[in-house]
Amino acid sequence: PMAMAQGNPVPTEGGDPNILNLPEHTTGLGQGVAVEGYGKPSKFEANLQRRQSPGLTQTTQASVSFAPLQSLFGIVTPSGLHFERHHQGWWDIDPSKHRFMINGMVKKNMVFTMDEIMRLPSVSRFHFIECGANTAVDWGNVAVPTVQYTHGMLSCSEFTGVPLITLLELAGVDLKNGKFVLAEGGDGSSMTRTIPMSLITSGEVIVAYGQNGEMLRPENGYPLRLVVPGVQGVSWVKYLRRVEVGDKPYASKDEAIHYMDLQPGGLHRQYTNLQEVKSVVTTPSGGQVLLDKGFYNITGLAWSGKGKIKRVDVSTDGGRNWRQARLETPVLSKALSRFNIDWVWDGKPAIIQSRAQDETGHVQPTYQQLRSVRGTRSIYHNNAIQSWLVQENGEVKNVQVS
Amino acid sequence: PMAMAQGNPVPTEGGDPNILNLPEHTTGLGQGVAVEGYGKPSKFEANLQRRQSPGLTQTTQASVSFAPLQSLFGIVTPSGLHFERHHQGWWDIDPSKHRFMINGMVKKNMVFTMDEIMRLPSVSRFHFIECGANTAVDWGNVAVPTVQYTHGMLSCSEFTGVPLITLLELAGVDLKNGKFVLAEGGDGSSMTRTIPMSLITSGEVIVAYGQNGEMLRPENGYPLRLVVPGVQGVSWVKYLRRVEVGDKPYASKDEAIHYMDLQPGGLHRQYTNLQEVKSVVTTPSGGQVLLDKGFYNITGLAWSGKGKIKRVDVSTDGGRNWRQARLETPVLSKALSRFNIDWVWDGKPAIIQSRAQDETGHVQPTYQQLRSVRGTRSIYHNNAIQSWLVQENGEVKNVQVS
Amino acid sequence: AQGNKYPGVGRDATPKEVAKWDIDVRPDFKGLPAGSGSVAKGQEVWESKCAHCHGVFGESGEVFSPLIGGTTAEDIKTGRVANLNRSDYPGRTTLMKVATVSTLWDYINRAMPWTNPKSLTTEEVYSVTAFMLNLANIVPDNYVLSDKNIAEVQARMPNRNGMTTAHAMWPGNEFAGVKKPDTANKVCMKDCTPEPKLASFLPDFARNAHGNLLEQNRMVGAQHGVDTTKPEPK
Amino acid sequence: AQGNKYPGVGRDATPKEVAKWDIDVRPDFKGLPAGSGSVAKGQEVWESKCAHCHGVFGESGEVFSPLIGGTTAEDIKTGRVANLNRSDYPGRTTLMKVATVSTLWDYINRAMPWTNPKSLTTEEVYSVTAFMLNLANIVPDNYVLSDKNIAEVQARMPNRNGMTTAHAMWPGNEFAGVKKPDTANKVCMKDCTPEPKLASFLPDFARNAHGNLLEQNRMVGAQHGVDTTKPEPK
Ligand code: HEC
Ligand code: HEC
Ligand SMILES: [Ca+2]
Ligand SMILES: [Ca+2]
Ligand SMILES: [Ca+2]
Ligand SMILES: [Ca+2]
Ligand SMILES: [Ca+2]
Ligand SMILES: [Ca+2]
Ligand SMILES: [Co+2]
Ligand SMILES: [Co+2]
Repeated sequence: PMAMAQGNPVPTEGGDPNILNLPEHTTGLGQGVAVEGYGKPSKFEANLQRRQSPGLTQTTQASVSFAPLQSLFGIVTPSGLHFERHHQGWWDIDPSKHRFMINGMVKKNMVFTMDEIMRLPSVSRFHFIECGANTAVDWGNVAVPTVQYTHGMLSCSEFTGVPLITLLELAGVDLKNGKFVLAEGGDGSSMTRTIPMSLITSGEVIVAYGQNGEMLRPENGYPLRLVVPGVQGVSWVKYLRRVEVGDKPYASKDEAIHYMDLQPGGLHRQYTNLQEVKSVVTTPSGGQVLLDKGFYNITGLAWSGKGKIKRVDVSTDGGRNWRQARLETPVLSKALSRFNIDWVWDGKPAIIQSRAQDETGHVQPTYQQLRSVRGTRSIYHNNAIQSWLVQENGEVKNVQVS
Repeated sequence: PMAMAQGNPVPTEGGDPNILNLPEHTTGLGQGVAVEGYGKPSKFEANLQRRQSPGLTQTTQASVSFAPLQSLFGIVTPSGLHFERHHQGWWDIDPSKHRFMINGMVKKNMVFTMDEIMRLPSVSRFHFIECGANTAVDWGNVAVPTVQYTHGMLSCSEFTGVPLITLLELAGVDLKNGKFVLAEGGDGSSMTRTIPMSLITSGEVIVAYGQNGEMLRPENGYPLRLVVPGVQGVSWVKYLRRVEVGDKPYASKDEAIHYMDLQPGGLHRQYTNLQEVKSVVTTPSGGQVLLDKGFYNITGLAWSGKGKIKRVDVSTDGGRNWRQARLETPVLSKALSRFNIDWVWDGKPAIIQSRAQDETGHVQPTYQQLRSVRGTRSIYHNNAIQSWLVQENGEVKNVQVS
Repeated sequence: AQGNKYPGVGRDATPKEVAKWDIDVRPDFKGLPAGSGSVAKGQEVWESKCAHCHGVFGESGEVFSPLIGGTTAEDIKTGRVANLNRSDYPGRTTLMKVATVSTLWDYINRAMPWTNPKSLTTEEVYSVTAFMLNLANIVPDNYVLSDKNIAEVQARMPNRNGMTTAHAMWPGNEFAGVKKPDTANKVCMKDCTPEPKLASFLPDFARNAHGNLLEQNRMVGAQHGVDTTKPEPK
Repeated sequence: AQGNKYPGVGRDATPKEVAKWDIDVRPDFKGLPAGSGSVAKGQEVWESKCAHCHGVFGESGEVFSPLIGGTTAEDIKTGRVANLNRSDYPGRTTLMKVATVSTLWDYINRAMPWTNPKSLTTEEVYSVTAFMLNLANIVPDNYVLSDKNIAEVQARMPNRNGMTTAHAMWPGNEFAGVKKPDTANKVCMKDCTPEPKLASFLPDFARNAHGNLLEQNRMVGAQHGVDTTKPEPK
């Protein structure tokens, strides 16, 4: 099984040719600065792409592409690999022509240019965004092979923008009666979602233009999107053109037909917006192969829509015994946290799991626990503990245990 | 002077045509997911480029390109806009052929593949990197117009890799006698720099492969570079091929001919590696124009090679009076911190400055204070307070005050 | 009042501007423009502008999941779609799920036809909505839907009683939800479960269904991607 | 000893491998290979492989700053380059700054010629180093530099006493540096200075010297870039 063992054998001929024969880059002159005014990854990184899951949707514009979590590090998602979810396709909008409107239960309806929004007091914060349908395909059974397809509707960025409450106060918002805010996009779908006023007054909801130091990417809502920390991605309305303050929720298409949770008995839970505590091991993970026995660093991501991650435990025996993982700093509220833990693989089958706990004390559930309340026919908000089987031949597979 | 006032006039014809005439992106179908497997910025962001400073160097391969700080947000530098500094050009190295060697005062000299390094316990941390020559051109007098050219040899990323001490311990390092580590690159210059063992044993120095979630960019040392938090960029050896443990410093070309600080009297300070506390306002900044009186958010960056930023104060009257700015979270050790502060511009001339203090209590100096010790002929380590003059016509200029 | 805090930033919206963009329709029909449309007219709209994607009877799954089907006369009485409780029922149509007729009106008005959103007249939206309701046997063939009678239609929506906000997953305090999360796993560290058994995994024939996984992992790293074009080495 | 902690990771380097990569030369000449080279041979190397970039006398500033010049016989005696203390002296050559001859040997050996690094033989490195030292009058025309006599040369380096580590900017405790930073600015908040005067700014003719700054700022934002192709509006 170890036929593919790692390429660092003790040399027989006096040494590794990669050392003894100096490569071109050691004996020549390289390329100049600003050859790429905006640089790109190495050509050897071409395997890292966001990808569609075959057969998941019938069109590409009402669809999703998944981030390659199996090959990512730390907590920042490279903007070029940020997952995508569009309902009516994406656009590259001229920001000088984009307008933002506030209306409804405010003293005065208002209009802003991008220039003006960018003059207001801004905040910069790291937050994860996860589609409510992330890990949906595995609600019932194992359906896809890799963490890209099981958990890849997940990304984390540093967002910069203006707290929505700043803009609402500028318009003279009626905080006594205004309990729900409708956010509306400027694309074809003009995505609409209801946002709780209590989350807005906390200052957490941001009208964002910046992402990872630069502007939002077109696929992620350039030039303006709502950032609703802890809440499923569909509420992070892209190409944001308008917010309306009201006294009742709006039951828009994506909160009255989708993004609802079907419970045993046939009732739907509506307005299930929160992304509860969750984690996943990203390496080793499904579709990978360990080339050798010996030492490995198990690493993964943990997050919670309710605040900071408090701890992550890792099991290599399918959940019988657990060890506490190291959390990388910073551990931020409603952001991804990166965990690492040592592991020596003895070459025998192993089932790797991670289990996160957030600062509210909530512990990520097993599939059994989750299904005992919500059944198996829900689509959204699957935050169950993920299992990866490491086989004797080194191959890692997506499995569920009982 | 306000002829160029901002484009949001109260409409006379019933409304803004950008609102009344629905744009194509509101009435059509957009592009599909994964059209770009690896996405890029909006075409409207083309002005953001890393750039050379005209006349600064005679070649492009022993040169520098500057990051466009005037248009960036938060603390993460987009990897495509990370500043560049090459001594013999950059390369895109095949990572499967790259090797890392440890020799010198260790029990056994060792060789590692990338596969193997990536199996070891890893850490992910945000750190700034600043070239020791950043702001060099302004040591004597104002020489360049914008913050891109004054401060743009500065970037901040989340780095992932293995603490160097882990690797050295694996090789059985002699910590009693080994006081200096030579780091050596694999490019044509095979850049060599002496690293203090005391910084390595602190666990802070990282043999890094990850940058902002993906691999290092070729321009930044793909597939392996040293990360030496708080220390000038030249020590962050790119294309890292070897470290050697020794009992004496190495006086390599870039620590015995350059990156030394010429003091009044003609003596050079050697091994001046630390980047001391520094800050700069990024907007408004030189080369920009304010289009209108009224409210503005002054924003900028602060950092220190000695730890966390404790506070940042901002003056709009050339340093007479100061107000404390808000620091965005997270505030991390040896990373950039983003600050923001409110300002209402009354249309009169104003001189904007920022002044940072780090957790050791050290306060960023004025030009007068710095020059009174180090004179005006040093090249490196200019951390003086920067002044931007906002003129009545709205133009912002790089100035120095007395 | 707060205007002075940020001088120079923003301006009042004009009534025309608000009218142009404020198109949302709420469950209580706030925002619904006056107007009407018949099932017959709706059929014309449907067949010329909708049917090629959604099917003549709203049954097509070729472009998106089916809109119509799975609801019964009994459901219209109870306001609960019985098929949602059948785990063997294949798929869930739009009409099985939606509780609020406003949702249909609002969404068709803002987003359909998919390639040409916001192109329908108010009458067309009323009528095509009426036609869809007719396909689902909620309104009769000769119905004319309008802002006057839409509340009556709401009272016949098959799944109108099918929603609950009694859960812990609304991130605010606006609904009388519950506070306690659904699950209460414990931080157990030792001998937490019996020997685990594999309950679900991908069948062998799906090995390469997502493309060659070797090409979906970095070429270096602690683990490489599995070459799924080859059978698994035993 | 620690090897067991990370089984399977890394292997011993072979002597050949270490020899190939361990090329650094320290100020105490640790790492310097045995060998020698004459000034005369060095001149040949210089003129065929170096002079077109650095100039026949190492004086060229066309590709990089000049290597040779600015040092005197007096400096060789004192070990301090006097011109470094003259603020009117134009530029600082390599030989004015470098204190350690090992630095030259090491760097030429690893990185020069620039387009063809690591192509020189050990003899070529000795000889071209000798030639450069001769250009700077540190060694006589008939000198043969070798691992045996290089310490004597070190004792004649013009700026050998020109370095200090007595500063607070080494981020470790390996040198007997100082702890206190150079400056001690205070967090003063009110009336800290007299009215500031402008002491330095860019001259008008440099307005467009870095290109049009309008095109170097985002097209939207609180501030836009100044159009530097036009004269400043008064
Ligand atoms: C070119 C294809 C196309 C045409 C034409 C089209 N639709 Fe759609 N329709 C879609 C797609 C795709 C979606 C799903 C969009 C999404 O995922 O947000 C959809 C969604 C819907 C929905 C919401 C269904 C749900 O469960 O979310 C309704 C209602 C609807 N269409 C009605 C109509 C009507 C009425 C027309 C004609 C006036 C029409 N459609 C024309 C493609 C089309
Ligand atoms: C094609 C141009 C070119 C050739 C040929 C060349 N050099 Fe250089 N040399 C450079 C450049 C450019 C630098 C600066 C590199 C840097 O910035 O790190 C340099 C730097 C140096 C330095 C260090 C100077 C300093 O102050 O940092 C020395 C010494 C040197 N060269 C010697 C030589 C010798 C000896 C040869 C021939 C054997 C040679 N060079 C051939 C371009 C050249
Ligand atoms: Ca979503
Ligand atoms: Ca540098
Ligand atoms: Ca204005
Ligand atoms: Ca409305
Ligand atoms: Ca091995
Ligand atoms: Ca050595
Ligand atoms: Co490999
Ligand atoms: Co503008």
